[in-house]
Amino acid sequence: MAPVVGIVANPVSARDIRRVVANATSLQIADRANILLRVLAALQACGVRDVLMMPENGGIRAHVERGMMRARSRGEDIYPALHPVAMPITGTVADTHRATAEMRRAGVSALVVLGGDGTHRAVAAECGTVPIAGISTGTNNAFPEHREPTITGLATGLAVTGRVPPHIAFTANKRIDVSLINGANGGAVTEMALVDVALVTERYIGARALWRTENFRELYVTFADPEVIGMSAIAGLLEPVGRDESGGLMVRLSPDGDCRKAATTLHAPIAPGMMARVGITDWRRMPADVAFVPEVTAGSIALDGERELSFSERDRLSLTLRDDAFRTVNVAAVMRHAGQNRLLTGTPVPVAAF
Amino acid sequence: MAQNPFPLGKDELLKAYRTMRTIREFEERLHVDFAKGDIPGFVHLYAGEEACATGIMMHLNDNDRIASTHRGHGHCIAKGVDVHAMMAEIYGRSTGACRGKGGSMHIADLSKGMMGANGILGAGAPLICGAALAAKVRGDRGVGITFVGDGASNQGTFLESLNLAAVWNLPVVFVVENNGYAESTAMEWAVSCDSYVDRATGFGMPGVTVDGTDFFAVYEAAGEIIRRARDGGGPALLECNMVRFYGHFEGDAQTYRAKGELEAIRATRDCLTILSERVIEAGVIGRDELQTIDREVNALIEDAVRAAKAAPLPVAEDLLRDVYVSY
Amino acid sequence: MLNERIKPIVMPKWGLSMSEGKVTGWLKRPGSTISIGDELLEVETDKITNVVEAGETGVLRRVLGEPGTVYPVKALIAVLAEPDVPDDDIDAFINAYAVPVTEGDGEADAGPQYHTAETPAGTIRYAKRGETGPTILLVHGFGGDLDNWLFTIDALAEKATVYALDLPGHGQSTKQIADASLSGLSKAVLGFLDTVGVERAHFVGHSMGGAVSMRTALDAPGRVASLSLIASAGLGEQIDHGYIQGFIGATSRRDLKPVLETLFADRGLVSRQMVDDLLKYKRLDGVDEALRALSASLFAEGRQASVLASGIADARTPTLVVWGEEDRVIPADHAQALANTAQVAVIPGAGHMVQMEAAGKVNALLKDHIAKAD
Amino acid sequence: MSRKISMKQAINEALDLEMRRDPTVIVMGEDIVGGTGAQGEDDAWGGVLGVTKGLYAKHGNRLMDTPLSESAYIGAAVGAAACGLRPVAELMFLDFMGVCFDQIFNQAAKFRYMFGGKAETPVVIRGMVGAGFRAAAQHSQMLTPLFTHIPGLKVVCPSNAYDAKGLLIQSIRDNDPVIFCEHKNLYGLECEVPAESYAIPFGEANVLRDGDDVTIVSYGLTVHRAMEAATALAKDGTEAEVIDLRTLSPIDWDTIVESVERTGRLVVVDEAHPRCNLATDIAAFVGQNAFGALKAGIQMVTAPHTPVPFAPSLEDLYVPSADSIASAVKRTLSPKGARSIAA
Repeated sequence: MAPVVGIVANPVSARDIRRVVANATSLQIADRANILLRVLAALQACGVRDVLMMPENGGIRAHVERGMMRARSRGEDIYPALHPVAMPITGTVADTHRATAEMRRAGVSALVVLGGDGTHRAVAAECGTVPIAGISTGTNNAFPEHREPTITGLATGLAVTGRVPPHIAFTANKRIDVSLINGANGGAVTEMALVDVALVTERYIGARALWRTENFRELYVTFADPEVIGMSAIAGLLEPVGRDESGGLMVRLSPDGDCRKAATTLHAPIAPGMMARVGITDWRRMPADVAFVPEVTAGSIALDGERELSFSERDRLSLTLRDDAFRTVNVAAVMRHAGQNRLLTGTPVPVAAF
Repeated sequence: MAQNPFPLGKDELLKAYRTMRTIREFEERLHVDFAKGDIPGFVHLYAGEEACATGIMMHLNDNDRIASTHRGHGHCIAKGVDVHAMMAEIYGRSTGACRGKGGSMHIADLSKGMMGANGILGAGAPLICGAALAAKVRGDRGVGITFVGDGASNQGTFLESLNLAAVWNLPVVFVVENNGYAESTAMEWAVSCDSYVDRATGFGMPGVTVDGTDFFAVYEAAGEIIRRARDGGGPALLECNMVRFYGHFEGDAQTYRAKGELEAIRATRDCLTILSERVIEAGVIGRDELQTIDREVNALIEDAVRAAKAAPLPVAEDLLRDVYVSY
Repeated sequence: MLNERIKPIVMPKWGLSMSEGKVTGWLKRPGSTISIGDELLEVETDKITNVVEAGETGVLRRVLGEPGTVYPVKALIAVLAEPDVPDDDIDAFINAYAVPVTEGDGEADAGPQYHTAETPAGTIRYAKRGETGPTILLVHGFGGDLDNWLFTIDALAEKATVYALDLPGHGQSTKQIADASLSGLSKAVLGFLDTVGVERAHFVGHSMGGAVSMRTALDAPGRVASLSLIASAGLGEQIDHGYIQGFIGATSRRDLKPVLETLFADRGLVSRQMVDDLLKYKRLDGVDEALRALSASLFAEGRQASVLASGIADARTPTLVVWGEEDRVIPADHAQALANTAQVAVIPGAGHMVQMEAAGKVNALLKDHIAKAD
Repeated sequence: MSRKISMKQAINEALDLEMRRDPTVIVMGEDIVGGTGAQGEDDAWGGVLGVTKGLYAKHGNRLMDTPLSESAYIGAAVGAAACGLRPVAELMFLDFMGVCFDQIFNQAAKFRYMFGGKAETPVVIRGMVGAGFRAAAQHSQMLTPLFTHIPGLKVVCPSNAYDAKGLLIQSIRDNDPVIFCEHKNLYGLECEVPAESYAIPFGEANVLRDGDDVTIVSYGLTVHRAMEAATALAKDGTEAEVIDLRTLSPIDWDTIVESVERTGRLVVVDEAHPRCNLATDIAAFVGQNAFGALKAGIQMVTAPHTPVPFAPSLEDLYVPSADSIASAVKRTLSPKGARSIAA
C-alpha cells in the first residue's frame, strides 16, 4: 500500500503583534497555498498518491483545490489526491491537535507542517512517532528550518516511500515538558515546548506573542542556535547547543531588565527585526530528564514564543527536558543520500544499506 | 490581595469591566424591549463583541476620533457617549444624543470623538482618514479608529481608504470586527483573500489578528498599534475575531448558523466571562466587586430606559431644523 | 472761421472708466434757444443716468443723438449755433467731425488715471486730474469713493490740479482703519497729502468727508486753503440712522437699492450698476468691519458725535456750504449752521448726492469759491 | 485693485487667499499639484487644466495630491471637515461623483441633521461641469439637479470670474457642505475682479440685465447664451430681464418671482437634462407662487434627454443656444403662447 502523508497548514500563524512592533513577515494565504501545491507536486513525484489535510476555513484549502482543479483542467496529473480530515473547525489550536491525532490514527507516514514554532509544537504534542517535515510560515521559526518547500516535499516523499532508509531519513528531537500543578485545586496541566520556555513576571496572556524583555526572568531551551530568531537566540549567543546534542540550556535574566545588575549584557535578536539589550545573571546546561523548578514564583509561561499559561505563588511549576521526544524528517540527510545514490536519475544506484 | 499581574491597574480593570457590562446590559435590554415593540426602526446589537470596543477605546481620549458601524452601540458606550442620551435616541426622543433625528444607526457625539454610527457599510473608513488628516495637520497627536465588519471590509471605499491612509501615512487604525458573518453570509465565502492581515499587507501596512473575545489580547495589540500611529508610524489593521450573540438585526432567526453554534459561543467565548474569571482567578478583583458593578449598571440601564420612555418626542418644528448651519 | 461759431455738443465723459453713453431722451427740441446750465438731454451710462447741461449758448440747430442709441465719449450728438450760421456750414461741420480717437479709447487712458500711494495709514488709491492752478482735494463721504466725484473732477480739473482719494476703509484703499474717529481720518488725509507732496489744498468734502475736512481745517489750518462742504456731516446732530444701518446691513441688490435711493431726490438715478458696484465694494474683506467702526465712532445711536460748526465759524477758513434741498440723509437746514460765516447754497430738486444730481450748479459754485479763495 | 482675470485665475486666487487667511483650509484632489512622487518637476500640473497651478509653491503640503480614489479622498475631506478643517476637495470632473456619491449625499449632507444639529461639515467639493469641451458623455454633464435634490448640500455654479472668486471664498467660509460647479468652457472667460478677498453671499441671484417684457433665468454657461439672446431680442424691441442664479441651493426665489411678477413671462434655461432639473423646479415654483402674474406659458430650454454626444456637430446641438433661447422668448410673446396660459 502506498504511503499516505498528512498535511497540517495553519492559516493563522504569522498574524500576531510582531507585524506591528517588529516588521515581522506575514506570509499571505495565497503563498501558503502555493507552498502546499509545491509540496504536493514533490510528493506526487515520489509516488505519494494520497494526502490527508487538516480542514480549515482560513482559505488555504480553497486556494489549493483551485490550483489542483486548474492543473486537472489542463490535463496535468501532478498532484496526489487530497482528503480533508472529517472534523469540525473551531479556528483554534484545538484543530491542529485534533487533526494530528486523526491523521496519526489513520496511519500517515509523515506530517508536513506549515506554520511557525507554535504550530509545530501543537503537532508535536499529538504526533507520537510520526515524523514531522516542517516548513516555516510563522514568525519566530526557530524550529522549522528555512528551505524551499519543494525540497522538503521531495525529502518527505523519498523518506516515506522507503527510498531512503529510516535511520538516515528521520532524526530525533528534544522537547521541554512543562508541568503546572494548581495549588488551589490540585489540577495538573502539562504542556511542552520544542525550542524554548520563557518565564515572565506579567501574569496575563494578552496578545500572546512575547516581544518585551523587561519582565523576562528565565529561559529554557532545547537547543541554542545562534543562527535562529527569537528568545532562544539569547541562549544561542551565550553558549551554542546543537539540536542533536543531549540536553539544553537554562538562562537567568536580571530582574526588571536592569542591565546594571547583570553579570553580562547581551544584544540579541529576540524577534524579527528587533534587537534587545538583555541583562544575563547566569546560565547553565540543562541535562535531560532532570526537573527544574524555576525561581520565578508567579507570572506567565511563554512556550516557543507565545504566552500560553499563567501561574501564581500557589502553583507548582517544573520543567524537564526530554531527549528523543519526537521525530522529524532530516531533509538535508535525505537529499544528500538521494544525490549520492542518484535516486532521481532514470537508473538509480541501488540503495546502499549501512 | 495578590499582586496585580495585568497591564492595567485595578481601577482601569474595573472601568473596563464596567464598560463591557454596560454594553452587554444595554444590548440585552434592547433585545427585550425591541421584541416588545417599544423601539421604532431596527437595531443591530453588539452583545458578545464588548471586549473589542473596550480593549481599543481604553487607549483613546476625547481628542481621538472613531467612526463606527451600523452595530455601533458598543463603540459609543466605550467611547464615553452618555448612556441616557443613547437610550433616548434609540427611543426616538428629543433628549436623544441626536435629538431623535438619527436613531440607533446614527448615534454620534463629536465632543467625545465619536463621529457617528453609520448606516452605510464601510463609509466610516474614508471619514476617519479625514479625521486622522485633521489631527496630522493640527499636529495634535490624535488618532482615528474606524471599525468595519468582515462584511463591509469588501466595500471598495474601505479598500481605497487603506491605500489612502498608507499613501498619506495617516494615524489611522482599521479595526476589522470579524464576527464571521456579513449579515447572514459567511466571511469565509465572501472575503476572497481570507485573511485581513493579507489585505493589510497588500496595502503596505502591517496587519494583526487577535482573539477579539479576549480583552487583554485586544488591549495589548491595540495599545501597540495606536501608540505606533500616534507616534507617526502610520496606519495598521487590527482584526478581532469575535462572536455575535444575536442576529444581524433584531428579529433575525439566524437560520444560517450551524446547530449548537450559538450555545457553544455563549458557553465558551463570552468575553465578559473570560475577563471576569481571569481577574477573579488572579485575585485582583473580587467577585463581589464585579457584582456591585453589575447592580449599578443594571440600575443605570433601567433608569436610562425609564427616562427615555418619559422623555418628550421631537415636535413638528424639529422636522425642518438643522438641515444646514445657515440657509 | 465759421466753425468757431458752431458749438458741438458731444457725449460727455463722466468719470474715468466711462467710454460710451446712451442717449435716453432730449429735454430740448431742435430750434430751442439754449442758455448756459439748461438741461439738454439725459444720458445713461452703466454707472448712472444724468442730465447733460449746456455749457454754452446758442440755438439747438441739430439733434444727432438718437434716443436709445449708444455713442462713444466725445461723439457728436448735437450742434449749437447762432441762428445766422448757414445750414450748409453746419452740415459741413457735422460731416467733418471725427471722434477724437485717443480720448474715446477708455481703456487706454483710464488705467493711469488711478494711482496708489503708500501712506502711514496704508495704501491709498487716488485719482489726479489737471496740472495747473490751485490744488484741490476731494474727500468723499461714508461708504463712498472717489467716483462720487464723477461729474466734478474733470470740470474742476480744467483750471486746477485735482486730487480725489479713497479714504481708508473705502473704495480700493486699505480696508484697515487704525483710528475710526474724524481726527484719525484727518490724519490719514494729511498723511496722503504728505506722500503726494501737497502742502496746502482746497478741501472739498462730501457728507462725512466734509466733517473730515473741517476737522483738518481746525487741526492743521495751514494746510486747508478753503473748505467746500457738500451735504456735510459735522454741522448738526441729525442724521438718518436708517440710512447708515441700511447701508451697512444690506447684502443684496434688493436690500441696497432702496437704501441708495435715499441719497437722491430722483430715485431713478440709482442704476443697477451703481448698486452692483457698491455691493462689490461692500463684499470686500474688511469693509463691513470698517463701516461698522466708523458708524460706531461717528454716528452712534443715530446722532452725529461731532458738531464742528462753531469751531469752523470761528476759524477764518473761506467756506462754501452746498446742500440739496431734498437731502434725506442729513437735513438741508444744517447748512444754516454756517450761514453767518460761509457762502451757503441750497439747491432745489437735489438730494444728498447733490454734486451728482446738480453737477453743473455745484461745479460752478465750487469753481467760483475756489477761485475767490485762492 | 481690480483687473481683468479669467475664471480659472479667479478660482486659483480664491484658494490662495483663503489658504493665507485660514490655516485650516487644505486643498486636495487628483493631480492638483501633479507629479507627486514622480521624477520630474514639482507642481507639474496644478490640476488637469491648471486651475491650482502655483499654489503648491505658496502653500506646500497643504495641497495634497490624492490617489485616484474619489471615494476615499472625498470621504476624507468630509471627515476632516467634521473634525475642524476646511478642506476643498477637487473632484476633477463632477461626473466622477458616481464613485463617491455616498460620501457626498449620505455622509456630508446628512451629518448635521442626522446628528441633531451637533455637527458642522464645512467641506467644499469643486469640479468641472458642462458640455462643449468635446469630452463626451462621461466628462461633460451638468448634474446640478442631482445635488440640488439633496437637503444639506449647497450648490453653486458661477458664470464669470468675479462671481467664481467671491462664491468660492464664501463656499470655503460657509459651514455647510458646498458643491462648487465650474463650467469648463468658462475657465478662460475674463472679467474685472478685485485683487482683494471678498465673499458673495449665497442665495443672491444676479440680475445681469433689466427688462420688462420677459424674464430669462439661467446659471453657468447658458447665462451668456441668455445674454446673447437678450441683446438680439432688444433689436426687435423686446427687453428681457436676465437673472443669473449663481447659487442653485439656496436659490433666490424672491428675485425670480419679483421679476416674473413684473414681466409676466418666464423662460428658464438649464444645461441639465430636461427632467427634474432647475428649469422644471423654477417653472413649478413660479407656477405655484406667481401664477396670477403669468401672461404666457413658461418656456424651458434645456439639453435634450440624451447623454452628451461626442461629435462636435452633435454637441453643438446639445447645449441650449442663444437662438433656442430667443425662440423660447418669442413663444412666450406670441398670441398662442399667451393663450396657452388661459387654456
